[in-house]
Amino acid sequence: MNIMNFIYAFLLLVFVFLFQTSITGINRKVMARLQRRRGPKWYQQFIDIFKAMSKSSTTHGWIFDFGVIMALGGIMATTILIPIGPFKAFADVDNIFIVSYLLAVGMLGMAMSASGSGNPWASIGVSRALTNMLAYDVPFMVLIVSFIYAFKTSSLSGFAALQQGAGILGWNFFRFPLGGIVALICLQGMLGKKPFDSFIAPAEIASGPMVEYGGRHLGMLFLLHEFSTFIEVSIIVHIFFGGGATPLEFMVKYALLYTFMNIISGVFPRFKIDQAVKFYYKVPLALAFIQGLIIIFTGLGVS
Amino acid sequence: MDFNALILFMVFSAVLSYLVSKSNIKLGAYSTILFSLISLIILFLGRNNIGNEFSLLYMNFRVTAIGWYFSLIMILIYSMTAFFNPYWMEKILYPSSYNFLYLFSLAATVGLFFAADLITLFIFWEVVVWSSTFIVPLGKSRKAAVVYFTISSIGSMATLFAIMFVYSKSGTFDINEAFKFLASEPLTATFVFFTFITAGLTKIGIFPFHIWLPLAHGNAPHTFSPVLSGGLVKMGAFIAYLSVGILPAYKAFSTSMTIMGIPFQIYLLMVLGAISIVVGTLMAIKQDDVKKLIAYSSVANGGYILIGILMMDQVTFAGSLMHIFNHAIASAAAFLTIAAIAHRTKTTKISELGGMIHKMPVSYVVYLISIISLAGIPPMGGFVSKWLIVQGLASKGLIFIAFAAFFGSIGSFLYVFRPLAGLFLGQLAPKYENIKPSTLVMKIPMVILASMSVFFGIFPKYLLETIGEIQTSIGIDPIMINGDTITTINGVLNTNKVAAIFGFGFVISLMIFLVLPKSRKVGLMDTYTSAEFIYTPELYHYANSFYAPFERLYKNHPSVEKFLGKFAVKTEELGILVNSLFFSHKPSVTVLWVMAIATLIFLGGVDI
Amino acid sequence: MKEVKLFLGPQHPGMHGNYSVHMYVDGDIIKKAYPLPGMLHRGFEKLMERRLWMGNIALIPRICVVEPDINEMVYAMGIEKLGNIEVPERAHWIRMIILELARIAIHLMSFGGIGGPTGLYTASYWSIADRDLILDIFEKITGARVYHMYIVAGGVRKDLPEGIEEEIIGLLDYLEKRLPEYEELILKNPIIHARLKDNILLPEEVVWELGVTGIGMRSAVDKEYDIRKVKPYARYDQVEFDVPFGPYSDAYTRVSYKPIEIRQSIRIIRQSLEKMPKEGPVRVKISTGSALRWTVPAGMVYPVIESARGEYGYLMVSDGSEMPYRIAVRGASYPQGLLGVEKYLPGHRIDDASLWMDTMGVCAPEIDR
Amino acid sequence: MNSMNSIYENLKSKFNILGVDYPDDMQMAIDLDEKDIHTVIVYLKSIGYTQLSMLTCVDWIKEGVFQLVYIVFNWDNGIHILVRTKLDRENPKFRTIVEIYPGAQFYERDVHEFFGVEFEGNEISYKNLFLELWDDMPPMRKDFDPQKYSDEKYAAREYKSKFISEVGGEK
Amino acid sequence: MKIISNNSKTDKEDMRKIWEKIGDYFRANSIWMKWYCTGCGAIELPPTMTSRFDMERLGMGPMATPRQADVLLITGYLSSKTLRRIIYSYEQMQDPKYVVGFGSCTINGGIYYDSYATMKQLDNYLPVDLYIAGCMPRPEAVMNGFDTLISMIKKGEANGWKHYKENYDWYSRNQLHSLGEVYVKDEFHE
Repeated sequence: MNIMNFIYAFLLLVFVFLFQTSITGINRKVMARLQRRRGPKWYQQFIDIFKAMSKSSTTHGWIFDFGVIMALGGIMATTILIPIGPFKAFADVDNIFIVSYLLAVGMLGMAMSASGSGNPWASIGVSRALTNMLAYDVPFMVLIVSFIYAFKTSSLSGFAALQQGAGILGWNFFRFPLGGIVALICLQGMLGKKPFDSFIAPAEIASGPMVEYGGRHLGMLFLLHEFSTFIEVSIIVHIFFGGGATPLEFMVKYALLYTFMNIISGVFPRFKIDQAVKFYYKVPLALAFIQGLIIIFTGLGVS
Repeated sequence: MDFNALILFMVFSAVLSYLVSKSNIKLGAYSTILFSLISLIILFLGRNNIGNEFSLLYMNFRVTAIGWYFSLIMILIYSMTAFFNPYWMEKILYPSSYNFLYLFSLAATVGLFFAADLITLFIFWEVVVWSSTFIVPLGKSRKAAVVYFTISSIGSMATLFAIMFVYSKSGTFDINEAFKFLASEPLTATFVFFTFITAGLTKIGIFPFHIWLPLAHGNAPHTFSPVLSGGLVKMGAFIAYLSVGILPAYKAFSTSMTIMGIPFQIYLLMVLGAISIVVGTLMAIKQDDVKKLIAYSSVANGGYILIGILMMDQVTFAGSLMHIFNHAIASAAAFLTIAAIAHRTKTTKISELGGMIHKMPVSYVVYLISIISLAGIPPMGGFVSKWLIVQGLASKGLIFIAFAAFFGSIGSFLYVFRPLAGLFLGQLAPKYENIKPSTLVMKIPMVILASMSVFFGIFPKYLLETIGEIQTSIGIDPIMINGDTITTINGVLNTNKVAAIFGFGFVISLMIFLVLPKSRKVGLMDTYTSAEFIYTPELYHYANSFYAPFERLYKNHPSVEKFLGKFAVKTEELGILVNSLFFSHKPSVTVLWVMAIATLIFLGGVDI
Repeated sequence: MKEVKLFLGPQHPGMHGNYSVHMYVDGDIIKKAYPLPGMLHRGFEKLMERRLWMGNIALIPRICVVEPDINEMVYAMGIEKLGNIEVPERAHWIRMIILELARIAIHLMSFGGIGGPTGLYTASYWSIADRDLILDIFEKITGARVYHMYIVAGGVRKDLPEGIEEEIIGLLDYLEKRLPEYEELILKNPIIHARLKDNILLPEEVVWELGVTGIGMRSAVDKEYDIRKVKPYARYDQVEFDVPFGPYSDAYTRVSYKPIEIRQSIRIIRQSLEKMPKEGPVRVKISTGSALRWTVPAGMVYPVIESARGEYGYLMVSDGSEMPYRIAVRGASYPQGLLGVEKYLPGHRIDDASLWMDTMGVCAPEIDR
Repeated sequence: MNSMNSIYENLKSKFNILGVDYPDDMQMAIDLDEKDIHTVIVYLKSIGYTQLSMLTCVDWIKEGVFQLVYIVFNWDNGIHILVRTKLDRENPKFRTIVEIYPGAQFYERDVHEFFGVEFEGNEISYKNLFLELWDDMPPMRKDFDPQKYSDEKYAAREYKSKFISEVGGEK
Repeated sequence: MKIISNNSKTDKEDMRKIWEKIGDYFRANSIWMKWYCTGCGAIELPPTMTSRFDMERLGMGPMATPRQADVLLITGYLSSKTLRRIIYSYEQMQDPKYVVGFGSCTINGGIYYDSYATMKQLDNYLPVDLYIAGCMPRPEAVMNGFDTLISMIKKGEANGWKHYKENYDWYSRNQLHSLGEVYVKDEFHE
């Protein structure tokens, strides 16, 4: 750990911002085509973020500000942990548990700031977001535990390295199809895309936690959203789609997976939050247990 | 200094504090702070005593590394909580007895951890149970004390039975010697194992013995709840350690059926631990009273601790021991902040409060840090211990236990956030507009505990090295720690690096925030109201039934409390029946009895 | 601090239109609800008394924004009844075509509009774009997209333009092709099932208690209670069509009736295009009074037609002068929008509040007037 | 028309009907004394007129009366009956029909707000619903002048005299 | 009586600092409108937003709350009850914010010139940057209006929010005259 690491980390953040925001912009275009319209410019997302940042804003006390800073800080820190193909800013920190728990800092910060605004819609949104987290994280983690048991590693780059060299069929997604399905369903929940986006449902709770944000706070939350999307999709790409031997390979896989998830979300309405919990604890959890037991007792697909 | 003197000092300080309190209540309360702090210093400096044996009256003591570790946690919690005592003296019915029992139970716990024979262990155990039983009803409810005592006695009796049974077989009370014979007798070992550990299970609050925790923690005086949750519960962990570490459980059960390499007897208890995590989490999520909420969270965390201790391996055991420490300080800090708030607002109900952050910012920060630690989020101490436990479970492939661990871990975000949103954040009710922040004396322990949470999250080596020594002393591989890098089979964790990265991210984020245009401060009620007008902050504060949709999913769950409630009613009825049959003054009942006995004699043809 | 007061509207994405509901919420269950209408109140009934019978034609479509044509129809019917005016045969059929096209438009909008409260935005995007094709037809016939002022007392303003029949038929063919796609997207979607089925019930007693009409009523009472069937106006007695009805009214049935009604409307339009006289007058001049300041004989009448949300009528009173003496509007969603919200929204979850307003068919402007 | 005649005969045999009118094929309007309203409406509801389509009021300022119009509807035969009665304009008071048709609650509130007719027994109708901070007489009364009210309260745009020529010329 | 002219070009154009120009570029190309259908003109917004006219091409989209929104669309007639709520939520919006009046009703009261419940002139109460004429304006007109708004913002001419701040007394006097009370107690009807 020296100064170069931090410089790399900073460059990584800049790169991720540019990359992910472009992908989001392109996906807005894809979504528009699905809805039979032209859609915005591909760089619209950049304009939106910078516009929000250029406006004035209001604050509801120090926790409202601090929460946003903590959220963005936590998410940026988590982004630094993620390897892009073979490139890592820091060695030995891409442990899946560190990533997923550090991600929670961001969530908590945002939740705190949202509740700190004193708006009940925001609190309802936060309560839904946390419930949603309880729903999607548990099946995913059960799956991850069985993977760690099988592969004796818990780092993202470790998982990716084990899948490389065997072609597409070497990817965990194809070696463990049940697990792959669980992972994609959970990814949809992590990304907060439909049908699991009840925590920002505009028609129900007026965009939930975002209710009171404007100006720089909103801009930072948009940044946060880009980074957290990057983290979540990257986790799945590393664990299930073989990461990338080169950064380019990783980026291509990433873009395809994200676009795929986005298209899925275009044709679904949203679950109510308790329906989402029920769904996750019925289908993906059961599948995750089945996959886990298969891995642990039969070792099918491991070697 | 010799620990012989330490125990004597602690007992005498209890008496002294009683006498001081008799003359001046406030002074007596301050004396508890002084005495417990002195004990803490003596214990901390007397680390070189480890390995010493000594006896006092007829009781034998042995200073072990693990005993020292547990004692340190216990005295730390007691001394920190003692800072709150002066503010509760007028609210407690018998303040001088409270001060006496407070220090006396502390002395007894230290004695318990250093006990060299089973009788000493049991005596001190009973002393703690009795003294704490007398403290609990000084709060709100006598029922709580009854339930607490009943459950504790179930545990004590089972343990006493185990002790006597072991003595009858081996002929010695010495902890290290008494259990040795069990290694070759798996069946007896199973029996002893289950009876002996019962006391531990009741004390940690493992399902189905968890019902006393919310009652006792929720109703005990606000100053004693931190001790109950942070301190006394950990005695159970010590018993659990004795049951697997000293009682050669793994050796004895080596021939029995195993599940993923764990003997089924131990696995069974781990499942109980897992159930405690799930039940504790679910129940904590729906509590409206913050103290009960933290009490249920203690149930859940007790599950983690039990699972880790039962594993008796390199990683999980270390994680569990560390979690005992982290949970103790975090839970105590959380309870202390609640006590500080209750001191001003006279309530601990989330739905009656709100917006406290604007009045008590220090309490808020302390609470925030402690719940982040409880939830296991970096860079706090709780993260390291949970990481170790989860890594250990993953390396063994125990997915069902791991499921519970993750459920509890993510569920804890839910329940720790509930007081945060409902009590500290949100709208400030006009009736709390004029309350004052907590006093300086109250802030001292809260800040100390919170900074310890942060410190051991970033530099866990100071704790893990001690834990490594404990592991070496009981004959398992010590946790691998090099600098601040913790290495397990499946991964490495460098907390320094994580903290540095977190700090780096935070700084960048802060810089972005500062560069952007300034914000304008507006009031809390100047908020989005769908463009309608509202002027009542109480009506615009979402705190009641915070997780209503989720709570509804398990509203009709089967409950141990309900079952036991029914059981209690039946027992009472039986008691009335027995009473009327045996202790009646009516002649007819007596005649009935005489006839019944006579009939039995005739039928049986027994010679009397 | 047991209950929280939340506002659904007026500035809330879940509320269509400028309307507000004050909700007292415990957890996520609505305990009490009070409607707050009047944000769109313009005093129509007063304004109509101050305009000429002729001038009111410009005013009345604006009473209900989403479905303006029914207003013109009711107003025209009222004058025709008071003045005993015989409408030319062709005008009757043209009116039916216009009314049914408007019905398709609003049903399309609200059928796709279910995407708003549930989050299926693709449906809304599609359906509103398809609705625009109908507005194009309207524009060709009447010259305006939304407020047509086409159906006037004594007939319709002018005849259909050349070649519009083919365009209408082309549009109907296109819609028939699109409808299965919508059904695939909306009605067969498992998550729509999860959210709408057995939710937001409307039992028969409630229908009678509130006076709910339209789809809500028909889906609950299991009878063909449609004004077009019960007391046919225009030439509805000469076309064949079915009205969906059933005994169990939940949100899903009410939504699923909309494509059925669209199909029936398409059927009516096709028959109308076939059966209508190919030429002939479309308007009779009103002879009472002077040219633009014509008068209507004194009397009181309640003309009523079936709108997309149910019985829609005016109580029209004339004292024989050149201005109406009193016109009172019965908005079709008046019962469910006010008393329904107050009595039957409580007990639902805040997740469903927006859906409630949507599937019950609450339309703010016709309540506020 | 025959069916309506028979309904009229039926009603006439039971109640004191002051007048009758047939504005449309399937419509009948009957005038009643105000004390008969409730019994007639109850009777009509019992014979199938289960829906209250509307309740409204007409201000006959020259006669000095308010005319209440209850419109009930029978879905099975498609007949609307307009039940009408007249109240004194100076002191307009009437009894509620909420017990008979619960749906009348907001119609009565509406009539109270716009005409000032009070309905005893329907307490909620005394609160304003549509108008906020209303400070004049009930606006639907004939002697209320909205133009005057509007001019006083809401300033109108003042156009420059040469406005028309400028529209084309600007830009 | 003041009307904010759309063409009041001043020397400020040249004095705008470079970052204000950059900021105006971003603001012009990403205008979020507040999701508030105040009147009947709102019926032409769905077609404008959705597939046929696709407002998102211009970077515009609906936003749920006033804090997030940039532009307030007054879509048609304005009853006094709505006006109170509009003023309240306009003041919650973040600077720079723009107001667009739709239809003749906002310009001079339109067809409701003699109604006892509706306003006649919106710019007495709020600073209007742009009017779109018509009853109601067609989607094409709306899009064209937005295009004008965008170029106005780019040139730094849409300064209604500054005008509102500077002449707050004048606006609030008008508001009070017409409304009596802007912030009503809401319990009156329950």
